[in-house]
Amino acid sequence: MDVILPQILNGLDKGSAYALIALGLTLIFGTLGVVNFAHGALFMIGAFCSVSLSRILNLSYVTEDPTQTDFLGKPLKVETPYLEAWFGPEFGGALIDWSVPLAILFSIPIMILVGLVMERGLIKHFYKRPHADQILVTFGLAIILQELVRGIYGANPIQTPAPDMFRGSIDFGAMLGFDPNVIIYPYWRMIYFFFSAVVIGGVFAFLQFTTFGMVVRAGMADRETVGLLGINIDRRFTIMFAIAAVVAGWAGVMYAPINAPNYHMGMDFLVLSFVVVVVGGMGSLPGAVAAGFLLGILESFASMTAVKEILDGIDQIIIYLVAIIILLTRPRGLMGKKGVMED
Amino acid sequence: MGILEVKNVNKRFGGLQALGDVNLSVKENSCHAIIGPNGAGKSTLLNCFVGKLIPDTGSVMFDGQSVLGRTPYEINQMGISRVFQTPEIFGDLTVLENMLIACFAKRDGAFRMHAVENMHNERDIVEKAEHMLEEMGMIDQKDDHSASMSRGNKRRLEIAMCLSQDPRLLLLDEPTAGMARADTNNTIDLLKQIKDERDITIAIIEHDMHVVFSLADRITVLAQGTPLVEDDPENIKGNPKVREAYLGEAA
Amino acid sequence: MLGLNKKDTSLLMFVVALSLFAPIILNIFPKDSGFAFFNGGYPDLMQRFAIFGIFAIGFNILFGLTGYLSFGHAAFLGVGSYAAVWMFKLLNYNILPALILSVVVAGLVSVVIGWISLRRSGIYFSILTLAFAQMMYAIAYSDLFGRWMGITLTNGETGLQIYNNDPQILLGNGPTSPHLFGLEMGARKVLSIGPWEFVFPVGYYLCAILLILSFYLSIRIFRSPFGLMLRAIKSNQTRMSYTGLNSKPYTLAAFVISGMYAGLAGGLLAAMDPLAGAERMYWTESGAVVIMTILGGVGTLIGPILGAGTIKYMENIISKMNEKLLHDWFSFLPESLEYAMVWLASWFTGEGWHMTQGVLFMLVIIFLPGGLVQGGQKLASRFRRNKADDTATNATPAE
Amino acid sequence: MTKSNLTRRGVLKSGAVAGAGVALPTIFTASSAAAYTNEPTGGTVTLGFNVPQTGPYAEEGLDELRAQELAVEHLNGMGDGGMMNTFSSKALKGNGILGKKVEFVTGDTQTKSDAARASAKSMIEKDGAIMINGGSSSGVAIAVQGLCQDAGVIFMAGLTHSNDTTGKDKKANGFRHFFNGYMSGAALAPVLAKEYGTDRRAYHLTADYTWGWTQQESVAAATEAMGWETVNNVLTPLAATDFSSYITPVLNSGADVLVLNHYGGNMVNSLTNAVQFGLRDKMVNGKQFEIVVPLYSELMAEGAGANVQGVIGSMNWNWQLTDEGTKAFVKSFGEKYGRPPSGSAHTCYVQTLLYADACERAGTFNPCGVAEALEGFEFDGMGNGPTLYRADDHQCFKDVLVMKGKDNPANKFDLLEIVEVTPRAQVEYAPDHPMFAGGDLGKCNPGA
Repeated sequence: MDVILPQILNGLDKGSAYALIALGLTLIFGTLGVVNFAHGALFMIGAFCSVSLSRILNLSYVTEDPTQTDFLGKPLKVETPYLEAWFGPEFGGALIDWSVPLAILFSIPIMILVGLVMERGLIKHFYKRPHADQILVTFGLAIILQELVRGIYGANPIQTPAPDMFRGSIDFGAMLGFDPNVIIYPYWRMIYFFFSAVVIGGVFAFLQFTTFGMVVRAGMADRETVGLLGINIDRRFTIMFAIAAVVAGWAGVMYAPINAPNYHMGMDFLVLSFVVVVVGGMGSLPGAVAAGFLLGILESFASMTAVKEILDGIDQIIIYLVAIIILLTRPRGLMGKKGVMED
Repeated sequence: MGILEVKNVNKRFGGLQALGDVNLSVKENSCHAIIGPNGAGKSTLLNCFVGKLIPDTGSVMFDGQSVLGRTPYEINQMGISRVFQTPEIFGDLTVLENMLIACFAKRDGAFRMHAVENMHNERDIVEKAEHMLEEMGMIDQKDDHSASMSRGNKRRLEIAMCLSQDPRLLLLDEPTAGMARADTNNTIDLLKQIKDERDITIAIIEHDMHVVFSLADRITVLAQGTPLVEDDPENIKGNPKVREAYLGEAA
Repeated sequence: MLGLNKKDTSLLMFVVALSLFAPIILNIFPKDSGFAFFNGGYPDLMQRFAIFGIFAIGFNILFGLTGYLSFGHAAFLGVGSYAAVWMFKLLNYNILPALILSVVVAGLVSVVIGWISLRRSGIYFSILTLAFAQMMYAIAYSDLFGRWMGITLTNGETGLQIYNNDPQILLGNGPTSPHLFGLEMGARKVLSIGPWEFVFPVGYYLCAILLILSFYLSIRIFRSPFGLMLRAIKSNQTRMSYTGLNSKPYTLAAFVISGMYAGLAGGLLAAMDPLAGAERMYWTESGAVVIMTILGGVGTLIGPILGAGTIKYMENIISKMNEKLLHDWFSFLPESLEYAMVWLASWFTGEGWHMTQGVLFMLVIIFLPGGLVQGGQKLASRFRRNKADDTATNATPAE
Repeated sequence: MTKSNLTRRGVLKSGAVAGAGVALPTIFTASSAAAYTNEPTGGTVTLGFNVPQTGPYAEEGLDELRAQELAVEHLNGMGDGGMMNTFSSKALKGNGILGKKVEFVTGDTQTKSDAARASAKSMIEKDGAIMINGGSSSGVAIAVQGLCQDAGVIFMAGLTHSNDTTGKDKKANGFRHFFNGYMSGAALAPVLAKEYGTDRRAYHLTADYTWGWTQQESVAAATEAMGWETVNNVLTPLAATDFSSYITPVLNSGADVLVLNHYGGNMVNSLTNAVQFGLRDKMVNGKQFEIVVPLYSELMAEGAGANVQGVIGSMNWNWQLTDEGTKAFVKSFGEKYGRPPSGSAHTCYVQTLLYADACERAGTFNPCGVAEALEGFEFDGMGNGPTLYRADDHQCFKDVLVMKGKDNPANKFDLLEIVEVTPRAQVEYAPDHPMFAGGDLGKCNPGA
């Protein structure tokens, strides 16, 4: 139990990232019928919203300190953030410290804008094109976005820490009566899990209980009929795209403290999130979420030493192995709809 | 003993009894129509003939052999060709190519690895295909993109593909559905001609009474998944039960 | 000629000419001129053009004809390379057994993967092939099979290479680099005409001959009854089965043929450069062949070759434009403008070559859905219209 | 491999012939007078700088490129001369190499063996590069080294830390200045014993590829010799981005030290995750839990940020050293680029100078002559103290630095501090040491 439990926690945590990305991917796919290979890039842009905000809040003026020298023996340039100068080190410092949570708000307009521009400017013209064309054009877009980020921020990962109070970890084991240090878990990862649970719940509630959501769901099921009812489904789909972009962006914003963002993190997640979506079943939102958590937990289990002793290197192939088994036993993944993307 | 013998076929979808105790016999070289109101189970029954559905109980025998459990292509190779309600053709290909595929399937069976063989060496097949197109009056369109044709011509092509395989049984699923009157009449004429000129058995599912009475030698009326009556067209016309269950409704 | 109609024969002749004269066409700029940078006529790149041309031609037989989008074709390329290098290690450097084994092994692997993956269609098929390829990549990268069996099979991320203490039972006094019965792949002739210099490498010509053969075979397949069946699968599978045709063996055959093409390409990569690395199997490489095919023109005969050439040229030439070079080129401008131009250009060159690639994908897909072939046809038809205004030309279907 | 080289006169003549329209275009030359691949005939010599410009190690590659450009500048007599002034060999005059102006071409390895070989080949075949330098990973270094051996050019490896580069996979045309896994282990073990005691239980997380394996083997052997116990060694996939599931079992295993045999993005993430899980705040077996990263680089430390604080690792070289060579290099690099050079930049810079110097001393660009000049070469003034290029395996032997993450860095270049300079004698090993066995240097290949 003391071995399994932490891995379940790990799995839930990994799974929440997969699920959030896959959820957005499925929303776009289900509503617009577009295979969006740039979705990983949206996740990456979200993470860089965190980085950018922390950079903006850290904007500094430079003073020279003659008492210290830099590596060339010149007077050391000392940077003081404007915020600390304006609001005093305490409040200014706190603002800077909280840049990641603040980035959740900061990212909303950015992600909406990115989403709208993408949908109106590009994806709209690809609704009727073959999926291979959609894949290629969005893949091209993903490369461009990624290169832009690399040009601006460089290729090195950029640490974007969580607020001070959320660093460190909680000793679950001690609370549950195990020995101390047996089951520890970082605060921020738990926050990430709860955050994604809330976002996922929010998206489902939105689709379930609002008129807007009902129209979109109906549109997902039968676009033509809903169109015939005189409802401007296109506009709603555009909004849906923006929502999906925000969901992917938020997944990235909150992920930044877990692993330092780098420009290729979107591509790292891209293939995996597609596997998740397909294992969940194309077009099924609950399927995507379930598959995300399932694969996350299985991946964590496979990395346990006891499991690796059975088959060396199983942790490297588990996701793909499971994907193959599921797709062979369940033709349309866990909850896929018949006839969607089967030709 | 008919060429197609359907015995005690039952099919349930969840709580719905789609077919109940269907017995049917289609005589060789006849035209047998299956009619009935919407939801009577006509299409379900047809799907049982071609391997798309497997009935829960009962048997479907074609020429003394069971078709149940066989795949659609195996059933086609046995000699049953099917025409769909919405014409199913190879839209990306030309009219001639559509015909060639049917002719190859007839000659070479379900699979043959003729990967480097040259089309020029397949004179027989090409001639056969062109001959059939000529017969159907479509030879001028042989190089046309088949997706760009009218619905009537698509139907004509589909029938031509089926006929080129010399099927013993031709299944027609509402062949004139969604057609303009002129196209409908053309199709009726075409089918009549086929019926008269060939040794072929036709089973037709139809809504349009005009079509049914122009073609059928024998009619089975389905209602709620069960055959109501089976008789000659003249008798069906006068049958009050049919009138009540179907014609009256339609009128 | 050769069982081809007139149009196909001229297409074949075009490819033959292109392949034979590539060393001249690609080194069109004099050696010392400023444009010499854009020359691509050096052995390695020409060989890559031909090899990836073969890879893409094979992929197009599956994707272009049947419409089944495999996202794991690089696996067969990698398997072919490993097989070839193992032949070098065990027998000797003769490439013939190596190439034969790479095609056979890739064929066998593709039978297994194809047989399983083809139980599904559409994106489910794509993800199955992707999953298989990624699994094989992981297995090769950490040599998992080797570890399970306690031997070295792929030599991990270092890549499988030939050591002096390998068995090489047939080596004797034969050449110590890949050769075809003594004809070394690394050998080359150099032709200098005035300021021009043209290199004619043996290895390239072997690849070119195989490219031509592959291309010829693909024309035959495209035009054969079998090819017609494959196109029928793409068009309408329902009609296919109700016409008495079993689409499964057709698709599987196409899958295996394209897998064998990939195996041949992989074997050739190893024959030109006796090393096999796991990166060849990574999903981006599978994606690259999809991109090559679509970029050139999916389902067209010559498109894949053009696409492969374009991508490899960009990868090898644009990535070498560094800032020093840009400064040289823009040095005629006033300094401030020079720096601005260099700044702008550096987004797209050197380490920014991915950006150029992304932009190209988008432009081609948005404006030329039929790929470069369609672009060529548009140009040609415009040219023809200009030439003879009175003859109205219909857009020829992409072929 | 043959290649013709025309004299200027020949070019002019045949140009004139072609211009005159006389139909005699074919001048096939099966072989020429060239004694070795890409023998420079004009007034210039071309070096090939093959570094990762895209992919996860791109920043490192760009830093290598900066250093290489700087080296070319210095070789051509521009700038302040950098380490040429402190180098013990005085063969270089600042007039290029052997009187020929140095030019360079660049390529992108993408940190993939295939791409790296392709770009190296294009430099050799198209641009006439006589030497290839750079790189940021062992797999790529070994692949390119093999290629250079076959093509007949010298390979001056950049950052490559696997034992295999000068062990199992050593090649006569390849030379490594950078240190290796064995040296890291040998240098770290005494410091670790001193700082953390000899009674420690170590848990290894190892990147699942050859570099990871050789480093893990080296570090485990060296620490075990000091009395440490290796509790477990878990291999992690290279593609892993989240290491949480590998880190959770660590505390439970009874280990009190975590050794991260990771590099680049893997190391940044695994260290970040380990710190996130609060490992460094824990007491296990009555001791403070510690993390060790055997191979450090400045750019990784920058990526890992505050997480490196207090973490011990080793480096080939660091800009904070105070010898004259280091000072000269840091000064000229810092003034040109506004930042201190990284360790891999240093290696690439030094390798370029060493190559040039060897050509000067050999009096030729012939790879065999250059190799001979480098083999057994003793030098100083390049920042690592007295250094030997050992003839048996083409590995440099020099002091190794043990580093520690600073607690209060003043800026982003100041994340690490030097704990100890381990003397060369302590990291030396016999050429036939079992961790390096199985290789065969072969004979130098001049191509042609």
